[in-house]
Amino acid sequence: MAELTYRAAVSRGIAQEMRRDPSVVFIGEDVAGAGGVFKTTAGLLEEFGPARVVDTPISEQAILGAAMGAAMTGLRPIAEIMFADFFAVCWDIVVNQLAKSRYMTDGQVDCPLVIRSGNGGAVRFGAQHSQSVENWAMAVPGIKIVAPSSALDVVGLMAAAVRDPDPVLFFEHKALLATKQDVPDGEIVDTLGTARTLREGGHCTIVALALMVPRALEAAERLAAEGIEATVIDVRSLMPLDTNTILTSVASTGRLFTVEENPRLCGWGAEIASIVADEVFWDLDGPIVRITTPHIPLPAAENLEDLAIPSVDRIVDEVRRAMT
Amino acid sequence: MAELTYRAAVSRGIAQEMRRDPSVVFIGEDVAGAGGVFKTTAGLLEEFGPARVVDTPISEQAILGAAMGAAMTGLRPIAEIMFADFFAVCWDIVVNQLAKSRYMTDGQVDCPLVIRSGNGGAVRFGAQHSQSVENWAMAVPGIKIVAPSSALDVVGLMAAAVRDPDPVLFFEHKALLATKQDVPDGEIVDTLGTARTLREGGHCTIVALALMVPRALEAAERLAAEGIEATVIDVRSLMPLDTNTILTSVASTGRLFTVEENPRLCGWGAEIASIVADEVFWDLDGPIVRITTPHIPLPAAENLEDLAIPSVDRIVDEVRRAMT
Amino acid sequence: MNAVASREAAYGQHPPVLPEPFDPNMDQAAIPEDVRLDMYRKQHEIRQLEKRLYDLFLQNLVKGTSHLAIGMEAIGAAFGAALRPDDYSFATYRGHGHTIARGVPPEPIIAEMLGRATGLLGGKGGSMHLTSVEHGMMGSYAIIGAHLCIANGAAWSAKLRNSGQVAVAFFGDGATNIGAFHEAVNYAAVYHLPTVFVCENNLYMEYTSIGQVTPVRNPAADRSPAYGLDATIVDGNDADAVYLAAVAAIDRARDDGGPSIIEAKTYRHGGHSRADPGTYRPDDEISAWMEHDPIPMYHQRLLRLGVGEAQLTEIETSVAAAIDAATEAAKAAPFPPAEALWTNVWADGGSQWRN
Amino acid sequence: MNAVASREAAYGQHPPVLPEPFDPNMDQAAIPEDVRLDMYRKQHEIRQLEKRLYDLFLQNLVKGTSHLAIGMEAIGAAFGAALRPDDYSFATYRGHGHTIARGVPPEPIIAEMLGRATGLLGGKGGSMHLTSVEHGMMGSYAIIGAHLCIANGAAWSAKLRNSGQVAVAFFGDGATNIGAFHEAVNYAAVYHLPTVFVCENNLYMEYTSIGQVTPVRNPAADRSPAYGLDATIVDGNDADAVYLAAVAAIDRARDDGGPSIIEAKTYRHGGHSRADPGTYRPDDEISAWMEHDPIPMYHQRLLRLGVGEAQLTEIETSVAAAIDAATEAAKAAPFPPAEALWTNVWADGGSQWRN
Ligand SMILES: Cc1ncc(C[n+]2csc(CCOP(=O)(O)OP(=O)(O)O)c2C)c(N)n1
Ligand SMILES: Cc1ncc(C[n+]2csc(CCOP(=O)(O)OP(=O)(O)O)c2C)c(N)n1
Ligand SMILES: [Mg+2]
Ligand SMILES: [Mg+2]
Repeated sequence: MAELTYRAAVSRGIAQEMRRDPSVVFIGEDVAGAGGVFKTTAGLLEEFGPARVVDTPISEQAILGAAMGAAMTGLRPIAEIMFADFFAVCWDIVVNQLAKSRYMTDGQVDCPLVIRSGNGGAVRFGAQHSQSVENWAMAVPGIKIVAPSSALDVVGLMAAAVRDPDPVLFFEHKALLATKQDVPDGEIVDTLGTARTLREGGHCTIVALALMVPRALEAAERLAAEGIEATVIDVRSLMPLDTNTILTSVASTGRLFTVEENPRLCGWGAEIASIVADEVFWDLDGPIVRITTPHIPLPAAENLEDLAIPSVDRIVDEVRRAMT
Repeated sequence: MAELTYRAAVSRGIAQEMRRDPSVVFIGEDVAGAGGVFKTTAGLLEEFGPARVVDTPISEQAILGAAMGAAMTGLRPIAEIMFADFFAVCWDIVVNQLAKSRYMTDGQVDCPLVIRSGNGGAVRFGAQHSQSVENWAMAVPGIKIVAPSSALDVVGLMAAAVRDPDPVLFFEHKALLATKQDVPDGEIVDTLGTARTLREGGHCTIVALALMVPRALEAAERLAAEGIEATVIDVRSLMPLDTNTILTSVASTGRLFTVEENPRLCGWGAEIASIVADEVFWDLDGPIVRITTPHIPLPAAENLEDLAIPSVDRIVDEVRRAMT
Repeated sequence: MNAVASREAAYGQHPPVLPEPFDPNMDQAAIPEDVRLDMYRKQHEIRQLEKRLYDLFLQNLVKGTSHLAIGMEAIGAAFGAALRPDDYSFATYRGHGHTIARGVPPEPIIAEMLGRATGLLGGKGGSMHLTSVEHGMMGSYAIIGAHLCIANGAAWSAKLRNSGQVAVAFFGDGATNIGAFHEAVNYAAVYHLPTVFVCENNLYMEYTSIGQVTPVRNPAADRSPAYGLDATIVDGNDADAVYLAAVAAIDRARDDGGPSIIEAKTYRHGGHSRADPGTYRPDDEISAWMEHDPIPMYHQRLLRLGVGEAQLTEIETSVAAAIDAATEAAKAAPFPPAEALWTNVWADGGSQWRN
Repeated sequence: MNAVASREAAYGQHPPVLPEPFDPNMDQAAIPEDVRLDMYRKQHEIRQLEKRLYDLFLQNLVKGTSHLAIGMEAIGAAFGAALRPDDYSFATYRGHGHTIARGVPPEPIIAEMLGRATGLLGGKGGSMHLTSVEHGMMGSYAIIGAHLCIANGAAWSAKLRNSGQVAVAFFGDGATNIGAFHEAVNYAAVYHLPTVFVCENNLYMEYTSIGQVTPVRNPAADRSPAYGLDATIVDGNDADAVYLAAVAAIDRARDDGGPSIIEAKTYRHGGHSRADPGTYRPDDEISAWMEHDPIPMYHQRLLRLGVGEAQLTEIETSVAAAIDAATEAAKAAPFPPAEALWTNVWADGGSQWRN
């Protein structure tokens, strides 16, 4: 048991899998010699050498294409897209190639790979380096998606992602990199497609992801002090989606709140809201409320960005308003 | 008044605007000499000449970049992305540049342009040439989105899109190109952000877009014969979204059905469902039901594709099942 | 290829590009007779298959779109003969020929075009995505550029696995203007990958002549200095010329000599796709290229080299018989069952996205 | 630039790249004294501004990231002097210098870095997106490649409007490996656009030496044949050399002579961004480039050309005073009001997405 940062958990998870399986290789921009611009991959080059840990040119399409072709032919690559915003320059490989090749070939093509990326805001990087794009991917059948909120989940879900036979997008939240957690020693392997209930409360269900998870938890504590007991669920995996955990909770609490960092429209919370409004409609005791970043690009100025992304205060206010 | 195909309506709408405003220019692959691979732009080169109607190399990023830079500096370009699936090779220009430049510069940058694209399936083109990607765009603040379902709307919304001072994505449905409609002579200018109620019925509200509109209408007629009277709304514009029309209707009928061609997750219908489940929750008399393509890539074989995309039969069945 | 300047008046930016005469020295090329006969057979297999697909389309049995390579058969045939069975091929939507050239039988190809359950892809992929991993045919890709990057991945994996395998990526002249082309060739050069980039320059990107939208005369070859690579330009309608270039590039790649670019000049006899009559092409350009047809030329060469007419006729007729049989079998096959809609999104065989 | 082979042993794939000596003939270049003094001032404006930004960052007043161009000032200064007021500049996230070089005053730049309401972008864009349309500074773009394509659009519009305007796009060595670079330069060549592509080759893409990930020695210049263009390579630390190349390329573009590529060799004194100490660079490479500093060199040249020390000191001190005043004003400015969050998503000034 040692205290681990979310940042260090990334390289621990990757190293765990690279030690286990020689077919795991890792490529990206400035990931080897420099250990990554977020220092999430420090030490991998030193341990696994330049054949398995590779610095690439600024060529995102070539990077993901190389990862895909290698995955089709016996390797299990991990590729880094430095900032999730950059998926826009290589989106074709993700949504048109990786996501569809198995189906189009009726199962002939395997793409066991992981694409890691620094996702999300609250770091004052401005509109082109702060987006939460997990819902871009959720709209496309054929790719799995995880977005861990803690160091422990980073290690375990990284292992699960690398071992999964399908392409997995692994979203690391930039604003969580410095957070710490006690993580057990030894091998850790988690399961994709499983949400985690972090807090039990009978009055309402709050569903959150990544950076929104600690904020939702803190909000729940404050709401409890006011007599509103919330269940808080960390979705963790958007594809596959653990609808059981969510539906069961909402069926018992009767109220659903989603806390989403993405700009509002077509966020993952919209999908969950629509599932709930269909499947447990008769259990609902009131409106479904989504707490999201407004539908605007993210501003750079600290005070403005803090107003944009759902804060603990805003979560508390919106839940209180809706529950009373 | 003359009968016009959806296909011919595209060039009519563009020509109407190019005659009115010399700053309107049009670029794309095989759009000039060949009149477009769908023949939607036939005759434009002949009327407006090679300076204003330009065939480009296969360089989608360069095409949209050129359109953006020209829009920033006094022109009103229309650019074609042949198949909407190809947005994935130039998505950066759309979501990170066009959508954000005005906000990031606090209003300094204007991008009055239109990007037209052949969207949707039911034409046996397979998974990489059949996607409905309007919801990819809906997830990104800063771009307007229209998807007409009729020849008349194509002309009027094209004019509105070209005259709009913001970037507009204009989705033309490939399976509607051959459909015909009587369209008045003379200038036609419609309004972005307005849905249209095509049928009034008191029992439920069916919201549809593009190819799903005629199918929803036919389904409504068949349901009427069974005693289920549906209001059918053509959303037409996803950004801005005419929530008034939708909320008012659902508040009175008490039931909402969305009919979406996109694979289910994070479709535009999910967003509408979440708005309805929040804002008119107390008016709902039953679950919100989304009728969508399953969350799979589209198969090429005719019989499989027909099973995938919502059909009139399926709409009738799902509404009947939910209403009785 | 010599642009006929005098025609500029008539054709503006778009003068006819006429083929060079076939190189007589190719008769003497040191290519074993069995290889030549194999390439002759493969060219016939490709052409007869594609002619059949066109007939089926006219009978409205082929839905959607399809892109034929009639006139371009020599390239696929030559690479089919030059590649090792475990090498990797990556093709575009114009990939029927490259698929059959790797040894895939015609029946599942025709069945796929007809949307049948027995199709190479169970009917789920269609004309633009022919793939047969067991034959090293790693896919046909319909969005321009991506597969060049993906081919690098197969080459990289072969290099790491020390398997000696090579990855070949076929693409068109028009594809050289897209960003992924630049990223892919550059990436292959940086890592010295065993990737062979083969440009099938048929002079047109869909309906637009390549010269109109490209600032260099040889869209692939003239880009090679940008990556520190040499390029080879060959007559893509002469199977022997393509074969020699293919063997050289494949051997180099196998010996860790890095990537190559080959630009093969060729021409499609028909339009870009089934929807296109190809009327934008000048008549004398079409007629000159029709005379520069790879198959009759190769037939003559084999006769010159002493192969008997009877043997060549036998090849031609046995291919015809095989295509006929394959067509009948494909037509008799059932359409995919409804359950097929739900299979093979994921490696577990299913399409479940929730519990 | 001469790669020092003997060092390969020590530095592996990453030998130090040392600067060529300044070209003594540049003293004789026919550049008016007022232009030279303007370039001297601009270089000081850029450096003193960026040093101030660095201090403010150390005081934790600048949030987020920032990319300084200290050591690279000559390029921005020379283009600032060579461009017509109505020409268009497109820069990267490393764009502070190019912004001030177009005449944007320092106060709104500093205020933007401090996230103030008086910032050039109202605090909404931040360090990586400096833009001042009224000064022809059409934006700083933080995702590599896009702005090269966008610059073509401004050039195309200028050409259609017969305005004689030129678009200049600045980018780094690392950017030459991305697809959008290929599409943009190719597109400009096809349409003969008045776009000037300026590669600021500072030898590194972030933390990786460009030689390690690029198959040609001159990442921009060696790509030019792929587009039928000639390229110019200049000492990017000699403002006069850059100025002469800039004027030549800009004049050509203005006279409908088409696009150009200029590769300017330079070096950043600091790391890639505020987070980076730049330790991956060999010491002798750093020290050699520190001695090849554009500003003292230019100071000496002006003295040789007879400009008085006093005049140069006056320029330096007046710039310092302006930066001080701007800093104080920026620090005193308010943070953006909450309402600013909701403005300027759309042309109507608002952010409404529904009725
Ligand atoms: C990214 C992308 N843009 C556009 C298209 C549409 N398209 C399909 S084939 C084609 C022409 C390709 O020309 P070329 O590369 O010469 O190949 P050919 O068809 O001649 O074999 C185009 C533009 C596409 N499939 N993908
Ligand atoms: C598409 C994309 N990929 C990666 C990055 C991350 N990134 C920012 S700057 C940089 C290095 C750029 O190097 P170069 O082009 O030489 O410019 P320099 O920073 O040296 O001025 C990288 C990789 C990015 N911003 N955009
Ligand atoms: Mg071609
Ligand atoms: Mg650099």
